Amino acid sequence: MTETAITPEVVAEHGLSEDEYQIILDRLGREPNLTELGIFSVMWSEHCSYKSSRRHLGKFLTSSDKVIQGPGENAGVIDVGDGDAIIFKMESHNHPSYIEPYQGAATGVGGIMRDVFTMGARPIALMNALRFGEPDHPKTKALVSGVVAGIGGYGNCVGVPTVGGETNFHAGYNGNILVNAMCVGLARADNVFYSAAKGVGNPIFYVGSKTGRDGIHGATMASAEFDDDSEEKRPTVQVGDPFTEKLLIEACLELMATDAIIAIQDMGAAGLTSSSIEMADKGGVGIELNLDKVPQRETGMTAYEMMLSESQERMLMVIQPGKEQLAFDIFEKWALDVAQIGQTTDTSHLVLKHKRKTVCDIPIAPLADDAPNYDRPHTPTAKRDVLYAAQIAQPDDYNQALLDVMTDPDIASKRWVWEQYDRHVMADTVDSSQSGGDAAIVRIHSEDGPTTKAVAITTDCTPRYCYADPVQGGRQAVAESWRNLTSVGADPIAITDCLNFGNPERPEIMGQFVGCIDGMNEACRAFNYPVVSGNVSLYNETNGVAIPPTPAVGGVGVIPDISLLKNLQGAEDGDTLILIGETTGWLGSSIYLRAVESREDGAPPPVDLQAEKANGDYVRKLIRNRRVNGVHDLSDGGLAVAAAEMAFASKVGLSLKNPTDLPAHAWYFGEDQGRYLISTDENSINPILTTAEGLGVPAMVVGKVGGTRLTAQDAFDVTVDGLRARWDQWLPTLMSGGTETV
Amino acid sequence: MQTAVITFPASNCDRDAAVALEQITGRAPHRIWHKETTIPSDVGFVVVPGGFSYGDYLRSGAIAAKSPIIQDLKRRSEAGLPVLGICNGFQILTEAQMLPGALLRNANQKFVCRVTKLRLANAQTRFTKLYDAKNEIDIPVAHHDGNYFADDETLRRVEGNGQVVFRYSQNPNGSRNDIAGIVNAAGNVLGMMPHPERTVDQNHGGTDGIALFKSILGTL
Amino acid sequence: MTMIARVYVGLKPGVLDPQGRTIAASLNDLGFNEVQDATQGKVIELKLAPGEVEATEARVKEMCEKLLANTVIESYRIEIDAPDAE
Amino acid sequence: MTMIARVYVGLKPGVLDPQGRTIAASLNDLGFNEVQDATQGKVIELKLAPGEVEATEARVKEMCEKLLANTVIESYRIEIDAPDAE
Ligand SMILES: Nc1ncnc2c1ncn2[C@@H]1O[C@H](COP(=O)(O)OP(=O)(O)O)[C@@H](O)[C@H]1O
Ligand SMILES: [Mg+2]
Repeated sequence: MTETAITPEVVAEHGLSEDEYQIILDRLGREPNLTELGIFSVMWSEHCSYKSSRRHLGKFLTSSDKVIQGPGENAGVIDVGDGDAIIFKMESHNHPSYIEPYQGAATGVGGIMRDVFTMGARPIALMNALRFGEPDHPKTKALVSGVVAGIGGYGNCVGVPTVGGETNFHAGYNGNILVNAMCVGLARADNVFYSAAKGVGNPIFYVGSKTGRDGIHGATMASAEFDDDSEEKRPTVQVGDPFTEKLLIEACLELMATDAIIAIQDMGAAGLTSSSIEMADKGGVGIELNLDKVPQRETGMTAYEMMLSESQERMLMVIQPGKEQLAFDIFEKWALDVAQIGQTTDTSHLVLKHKRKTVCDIPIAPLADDAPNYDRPHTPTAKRDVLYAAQIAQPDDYNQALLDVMTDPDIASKRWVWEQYDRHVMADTVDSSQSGGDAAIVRIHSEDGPTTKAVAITTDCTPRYCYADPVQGGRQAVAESWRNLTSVGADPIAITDCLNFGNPERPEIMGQFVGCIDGMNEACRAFNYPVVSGNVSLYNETNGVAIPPTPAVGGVGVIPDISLLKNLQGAEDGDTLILIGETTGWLGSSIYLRAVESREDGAPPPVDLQAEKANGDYVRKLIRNRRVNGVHDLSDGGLAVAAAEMAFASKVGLSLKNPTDLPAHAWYFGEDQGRYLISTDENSINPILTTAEGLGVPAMVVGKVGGTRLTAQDAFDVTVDGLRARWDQWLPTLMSGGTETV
Repeated sequence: MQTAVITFPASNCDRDAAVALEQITGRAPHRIWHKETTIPSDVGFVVVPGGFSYGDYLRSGAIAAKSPIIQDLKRRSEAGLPVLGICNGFQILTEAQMLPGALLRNANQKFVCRVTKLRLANAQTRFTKLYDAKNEIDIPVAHHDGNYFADDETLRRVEGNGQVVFRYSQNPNGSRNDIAGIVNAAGNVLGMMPHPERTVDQNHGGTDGIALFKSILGTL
Repeated sequence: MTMIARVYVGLKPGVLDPQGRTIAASLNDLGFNEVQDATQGKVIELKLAPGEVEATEARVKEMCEKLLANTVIESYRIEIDAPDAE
Repeated sequence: MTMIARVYVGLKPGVLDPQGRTIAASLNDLGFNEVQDATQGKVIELKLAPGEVEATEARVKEMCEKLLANTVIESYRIEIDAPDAE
């Protein structure tokens, strides 16, 4: 390839500012060549350097007595006892999924799984948090079907159950959908693998798919002059190969059972560049690679292309000298491309050889140390007025109001989505989307067989709250995940997050970002519920219109004994319903307001973290003491929706009453936080109420279980089956225009 | 009673099958790698597990059906060795022509993971005799290509011989005659799309699969 | 008398084709060592109401852009059999 | 100089073709009412070590019988591009 002159245009096309380029010149003491410039540009990109978000992420609580590894590695690691560790992370694949929904979503799932098994864990569960535009937006249907098929197509093939998630629809995502995937893996606590390269002269192995010209940044491509035919040089969309991923998992876990691996790192964004530099930087060593050895899918690939390629299903590892053959044998058994492409050095430089020429020789430290770290201006979001129930007229037809809420796009059943996901493979799924449950539950199945413990997993975020008030919305996202884990009797342990926002160079967007982080962090500290991994996705906007702030939270908890498990399926005929938590009838920013009044205004419900914790700890205690039959937390749509979901899942009827003087719409549909609906038998009622009183936890009897109808005093009265059918058919009807068999 | 589970590249229900077999027989099954050429002689029952062997590339089960181990499995099954093909295993057995017909893409084109109610079309087989013919059983399906097809004449023969073992009460994939599982004419090879190995534990999908394993293992 | 349109859809050059790769590898395993590479594409055959060839071709092109091909990663080629051509 | 073999694999008549049916229906939904029917098949393109045409064709036929087509439901057609034919 003819050496490209590094003109200001080329620098700009690589997304580097003049100041950033000046730092490069100072550190190198010379002009970089195109390959070196490309390497700096990806390492200093928002995606790799977190230059807009780093200083704010630093505020998070990231440790507790259960945290083995917090943020900074490929995924977070927590101790779940008995020598087992759970490793998990969530990541976005928003833009690729908008361009090519199937492959974008599929490769998102593949990427997050690699982050987890890179650390020595067998992936045991997948979750997905999806945000689409308005249901009737011309693009929405195709995006939904492509994204869902892609997530299923990848996870189903690899054989990891997709057990839960969330799906929202809102005009704010018309031009920027969000596809956030989470993976949870199981490892032995004493056999976790890290990315820090060690030693000098240790062999570096490349394993997995061959390198092609996948996903090399369009603008940078355009800036480079090539001699070969340029048609071939078009940046290509990454295509996922779940078959190779599955082989990669089995091969890596097989090698990890030996002592052959010193360090290992998946090749994610900016593939070979970020993986080799992270390994070197963390280990304080240098790395020399011979690019001629890199398995290549296409002819005439340049050093620039190989270093920037984002071809999927590839891993980089430092192998224990003397163990090379063992590694080769295992990877060849699994029919994977494998090559020794270099070794660690003591130069603390990244040196690349290609066609007998040195094409890159740069010190590694500056790539990390000098990476930009901006304190972008941020203006706090203006507070909204509180909207009081009295200001909102009651509906003339409560049955219709209930129906409008139950068929709201965010409330309606997502069966159409999760039936395309294998939820049972690995045979450890205790509960999944199937029940509509608050958290998915997956048994811990360690090397010596199934245990009686389980992990509970949930993803949560209420973007309309975050938009109305980032701080309260941030608190709420963390609080709801903690509540969902609590609702199945789990001890919440830690979270991962995926922070999806607009353009951070706009102070109001940066204000949303900072506000959400502050709110999330307050909740994490209140619950001793640290952040152990995460991902930031910025610039989610089109023509200056940003998405609603969407800090998706992935929570993980542990259920010490599956036999103690409870969820919303347990309500029994004759049970009494008790509501835990205080109800003020908060309708601002509620689903009711949107579905019935077509309004989205009003301050969102505040989250009282102390009350949230007290109520949740009490509910968990009741579950552990076998005091309750059914439990469900209250979130979107309030008491009415929680009751309906419990009725559906438990296959029972429910009758609710309003023991307060709140107007019916506020009582049944208000979205006050920190609340749970529990069903219990006669003789537990008084013990539950009196203990609650002692603890200062609000608790009151709000109805009974029985019959076949869902009735509410002074409000609605419908058959459970009729309501279920409408709730169940909303999405199939949208997607197929017709009714699908259940 | 020694059992075995075959593993192909990207089989992914092999461990599930092994766990179920160990739970029921009290003995860990042999794990057989697809490159091996013979089924150990002490093996009395083989499961060809579910998954996405070779990524379902070309046709589900097609590439696995050509593996050395399947050629030996074919010989052994012709000599009477009982074999259970689950999901991708069923696809492999039809591709290997150990069972009649073929499994096409689901009629609605979508992967479906759903707990299906099954009717026992034949409760007399070696795989079903412990079931009560009157009862429906709940077993989950999870597949993209479960749409059973056989030409009219083959279908007549299969139905005539009572080779249809399970039928869906609500057909999730468009399969002919609601067929969910069939045996070969000799009755020692069963292929089914639903996953009985996922229903051997109350906490994990129920227990309706246990009788299937006990039926076949009991007759050995 | 109907018209037949045949649409050939394949991955664009440079796009990973895991399926093709796997097919080639298994053919080699089966002893067909002459196979150096394989790619897999689709042929969609459409039965169409009779029409004039250019117009039909234009319509089929529209079908490809709208549904039959994923032009982000796939390219396509159209063949029309006019009735008389049969 | 390599040889190219193109293998066209389609469902036999009488085998229901869910893909084809869906394609026809969706095209009609999109307003392409001239579409009366659609079928979907595969094209597998093989890059082969150069050889003499008849012999190559025989080998490819063997590949189809052994792997590329499931003759229970599918039929196939083979095309060979001899180098000179290019
Ligand atoms: N994209 C998805 N994938 C899998 N399951 C989903 C998805 N979207 C929603 N679900 C399931 O639907 C049910 C309801 O979701 P949601 O209303 O978000 O629950 P909650 O309000 O308790 O967080 C949950 O069981 C959830 O796992
Ligand atoms: Mg909930």
